[in-house]
Amino acid sequence: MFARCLIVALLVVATAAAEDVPPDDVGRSLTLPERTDHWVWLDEPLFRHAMLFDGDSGEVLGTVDQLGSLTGRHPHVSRQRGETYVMETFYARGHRGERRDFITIYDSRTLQVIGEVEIPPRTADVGHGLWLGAVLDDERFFVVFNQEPANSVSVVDLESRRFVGEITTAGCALVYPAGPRRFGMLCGNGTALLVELDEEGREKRQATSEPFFDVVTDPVTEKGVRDGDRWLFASFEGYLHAVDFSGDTPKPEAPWSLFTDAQRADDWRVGGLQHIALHRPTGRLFSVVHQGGKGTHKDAGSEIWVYDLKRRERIQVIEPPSLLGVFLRRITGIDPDSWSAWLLETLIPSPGAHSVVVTRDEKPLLFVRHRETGAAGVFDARSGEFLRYLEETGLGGAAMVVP
Amino acid sequence: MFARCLIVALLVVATAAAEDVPPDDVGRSLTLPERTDHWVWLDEPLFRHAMLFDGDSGEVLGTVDQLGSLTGRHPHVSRQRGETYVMETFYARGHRGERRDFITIYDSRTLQVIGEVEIPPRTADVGHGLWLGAVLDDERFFVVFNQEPANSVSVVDLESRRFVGEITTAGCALVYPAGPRRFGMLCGNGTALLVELDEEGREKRQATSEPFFDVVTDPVTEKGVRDGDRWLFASFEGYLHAVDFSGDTPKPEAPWSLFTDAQRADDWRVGGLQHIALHRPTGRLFSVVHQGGKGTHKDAGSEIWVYDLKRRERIQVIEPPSLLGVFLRRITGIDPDSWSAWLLETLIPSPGAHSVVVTRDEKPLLFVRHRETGAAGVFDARSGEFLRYLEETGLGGAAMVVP
Amino acid sequence: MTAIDQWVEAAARQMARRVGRRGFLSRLGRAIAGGAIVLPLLPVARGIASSVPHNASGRDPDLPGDEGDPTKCEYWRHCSIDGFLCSCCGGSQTACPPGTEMAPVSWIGTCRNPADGRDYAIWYNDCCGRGMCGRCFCNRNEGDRPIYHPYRSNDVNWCAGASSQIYHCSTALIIGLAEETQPEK
Amino acid sequence: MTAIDQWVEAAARQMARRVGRRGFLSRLGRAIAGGAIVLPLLPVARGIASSVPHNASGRDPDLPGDEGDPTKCEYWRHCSIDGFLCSCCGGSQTACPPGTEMAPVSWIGTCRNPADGRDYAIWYNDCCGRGMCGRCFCNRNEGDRPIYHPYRSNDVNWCAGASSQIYHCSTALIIGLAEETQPEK
Repeated sequence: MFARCLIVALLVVATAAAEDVPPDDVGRSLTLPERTDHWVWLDEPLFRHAMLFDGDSGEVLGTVDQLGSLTGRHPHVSRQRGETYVMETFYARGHRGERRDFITIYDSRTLQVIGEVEIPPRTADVGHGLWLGAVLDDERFFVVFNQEPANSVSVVDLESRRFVGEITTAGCALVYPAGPRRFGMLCGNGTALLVELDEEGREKRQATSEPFFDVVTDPVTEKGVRDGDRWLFASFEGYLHAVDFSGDTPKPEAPWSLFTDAQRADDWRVGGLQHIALHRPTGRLFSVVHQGGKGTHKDAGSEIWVYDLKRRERIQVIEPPSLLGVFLRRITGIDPDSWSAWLLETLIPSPGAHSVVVTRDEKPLLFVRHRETGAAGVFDARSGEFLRYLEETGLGGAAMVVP
Repeated sequence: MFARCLIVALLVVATAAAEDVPPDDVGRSLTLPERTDHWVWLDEPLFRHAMLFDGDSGEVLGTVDQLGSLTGRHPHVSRQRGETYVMETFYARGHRGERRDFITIYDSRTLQVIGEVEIPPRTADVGHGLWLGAVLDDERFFVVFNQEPANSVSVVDLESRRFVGEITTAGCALVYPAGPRRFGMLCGNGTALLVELDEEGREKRQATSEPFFDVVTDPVTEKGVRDGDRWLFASFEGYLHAVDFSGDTPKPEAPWSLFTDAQRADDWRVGGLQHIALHRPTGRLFSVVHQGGKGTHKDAGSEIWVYDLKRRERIQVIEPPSLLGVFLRRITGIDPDSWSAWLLETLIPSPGAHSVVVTRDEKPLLFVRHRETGAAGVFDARSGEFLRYLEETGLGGAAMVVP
Repeated sequence: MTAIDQWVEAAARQMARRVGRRGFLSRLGRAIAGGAIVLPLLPVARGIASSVPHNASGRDPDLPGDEGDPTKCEYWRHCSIDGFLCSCCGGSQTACPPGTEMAPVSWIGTCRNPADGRDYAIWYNDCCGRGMCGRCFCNRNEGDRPIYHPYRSNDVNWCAGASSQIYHCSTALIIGLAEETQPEK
Repeated sequence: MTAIDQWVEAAARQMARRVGRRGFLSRLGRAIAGGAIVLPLLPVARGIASSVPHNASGRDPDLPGDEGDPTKCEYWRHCSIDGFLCSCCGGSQTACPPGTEMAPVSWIGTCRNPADGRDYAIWYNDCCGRGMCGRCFCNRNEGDRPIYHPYRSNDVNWCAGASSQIYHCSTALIIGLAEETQPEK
């Protein structure tokens, strides 16, 4: 019977002469190229994975899976360890049976799974996927926000690859890294919480700030951006708060308005999903804005306003491209140069964008993304010039991470 | 602290007076209504489930999950037992780790999982999802086609809910039920295989037909339809074969041409996915056809030709509606009555349809479906009149099952 | 104590009976020890759900006046919903689709009923244990707050407490009249 | 025996060495006992894969002439492919994306290379162990046959033999010159 295999081969394959294309090697898998500053991970909740794009070429470099939650829990990266982490939830029978949660550890270069750490099966599952987990500053500990619905934080030691313990965090949510052994949280009473760990990753102390916002009348969104020891949070009504986590207790700073009175009268409003981004070297804040009433704080933005943080003023306006057009063009398979493609992109009104992230380097790229389609585009973050689309990003998703 | 719960309630809820809308009961789940003849299950490989639609109202009645395979393995139904079966594959870590396969058993009325039977982890995974499993005629045994890549068939006793055993099936694939203890298969040498089981579900005998088609020059597609003891298969070149499985060995009948010489000269060709359907009471065969060359046997059809099986002639032509238009309208959220919707449906050329199924009753419905979008429409199968779309069928999928 | 307080307390007691004193107290204890905001507990125990006959339209015939269409995002009860409408998934605005389980906790909205002009408190209970329904996606955020204010946050997967935390679709149940008016209307 | 026969035999021997005599023979034995058509076995053992540096373009610089763009469905090697092109997923037309594993069995096509006008036998090896890539879906069926003729069937999930049978994307490897011409061209 094994001879039959040879016969199969005989039927279709003749001897290869020297001048022909040589047979390919089989069984090869690529590794990632050298990391550049222009990479970005894009979550895709329907395909249940995150894809790594090169912002310069627009090409995909690789994928990690992410199963078991409502929407993506995006990858987290330790550059020092050369590892990438994904929080995952598995059920014994797909969507049923016993639940188990893990931190899955990937080699950042090969994207092979090289380890896992089991954690309590209460990892928070939140639509926006942001700040549900974090690698702390010296990349020794990984913290996971739990919501069951009682809140707590699980700590994982990345060096020994083991679960250290769980810290109860009174009415506070999310994890904002603020040092090698400290992270911040936002609380339901309008305060910020600082949690400090000891060298073993166990709770050392907690400290609560003065209340600095009103949860009902003008809450800050959870989509904060880090500025060194400080975290910046925008409020629903467009005030930028900062909290300094470097001291013994979190220190809120006086907020300032992202809108002039005239802009506010015109109903300009912050909002979207990952709706603010910070480029620290130039002190520029990117903010997704739209015109709308209260309750529209998750709507897509029609514009991206760029602020000089020092001068506290708007210095630029960027208009997102029509991300729906490129999405429809790809899923319908219409030729990009065709008359139909042009009509499609022209006819369908631009849906705006929900998310922005910016790379950390001196020639930064700005990535923008639309939640319902997952479509994304790339801008030169300095000039505001539109560079390219990231094509076929999937069918949905808004979160982006610069690794 | 429990008092806080009451305070929360106090903040938002006042006493309900008699004339107000009364509080709703909580924790209720519906059961399915009485089965009608116009139900259809639609596979959705991206959402990894199958949805039950009512063809008369166009409404969704329920969902069963289906995880772990390339594309849907659609539900199978035992009316007698009131049970619905789904072949599932689970990995210990989502897409990694140990693989285990099961037949998941649902109560057909509540769609609750009421049991499972573990089977060898080699269930075939095939893009089209058709005839990979079957309930045999008296609904005692369920058979599963395995491909690892060696072919075999697993037998499950639905009465005792246990795995009976595995039958090796020499170079033959798929399972076509043909009696309480018998099923057919198609083989790589152009023959059909009959497998008979004993009362315990163990292999009793196998019998092979004479070769009746050429696998290379004009193979029959796997998308057969059952006509009592016979199965009908269309060949790539448009000849309708029948195999009678009621005797000791499968008996192929002489094929007849679905196309006239003129039609064949005009490149008319059968094809799609679930591309033929049979309404037994009227002896009508529905066949998805298009114009195209060799190698286009999975392309969408531009028309559905209706044949009178007795007279062996075409009696009607049905044109599928533009399934891409309705798909795009729903995913873009455009108002169906708007100018944009009209333009969209008009501008985008109709992509045709890949699949057809017909209900078994005296007032049959014909369901048509487009593979890349999953979009579906409903016709009166007698008059050929288009009745409605099945809206939001998902984002892909072609297989349909009338339970 | 108002009627609703008594109802909430009775609900908690009923739930305690169903899941057994130990299970209930340990869950409650965890919530209290965690210092979290304790969420309203519905009288639904883990894995126990009543099955009711299917009502094809998804409409509640007992409701007075013209409530509108519960399969539409614009339907009044959906003012703070985020997810797939169970009315489009084989359930209704008040009941889960066949085979799914209503979670015992939820977030709360306040929406104005156009039929009687009154504001009602709405519980958006998720139906769980089967993958995303995928139909009638609806996201309205009137009154929605960030997840540190969880019982007002529609971004949370509210399948906590169900036997599986896999999200399928969302319902919109009336708790009673609201004292506050619909926010951000 | 032709050179390719020797190569296939050598490949089988090499594989046997890698997975150990017992494992290999048991797999081969199962295939033979099953009476199935034995599929060409590539010299890749379960879970063993070589990692090679990334070649960003996905193009093979050693190929003569203008081969075209392997990220396009129209690319010549894709004449019988059905799936997501690995060239669009972080791999290339001959190598799997990072972290995925090439399955040791595959289906076969025969495609004409426009660069030299010759017909080549192509192995469409699937890359496995991660969910669907979702990019550059391509379905061409020139020479495709139903699944009872498996080594010519692109509808089969060809992740059999890999450590996980979850399908990610498809490659298109040259085996050598084909004796038959590209069918159904």
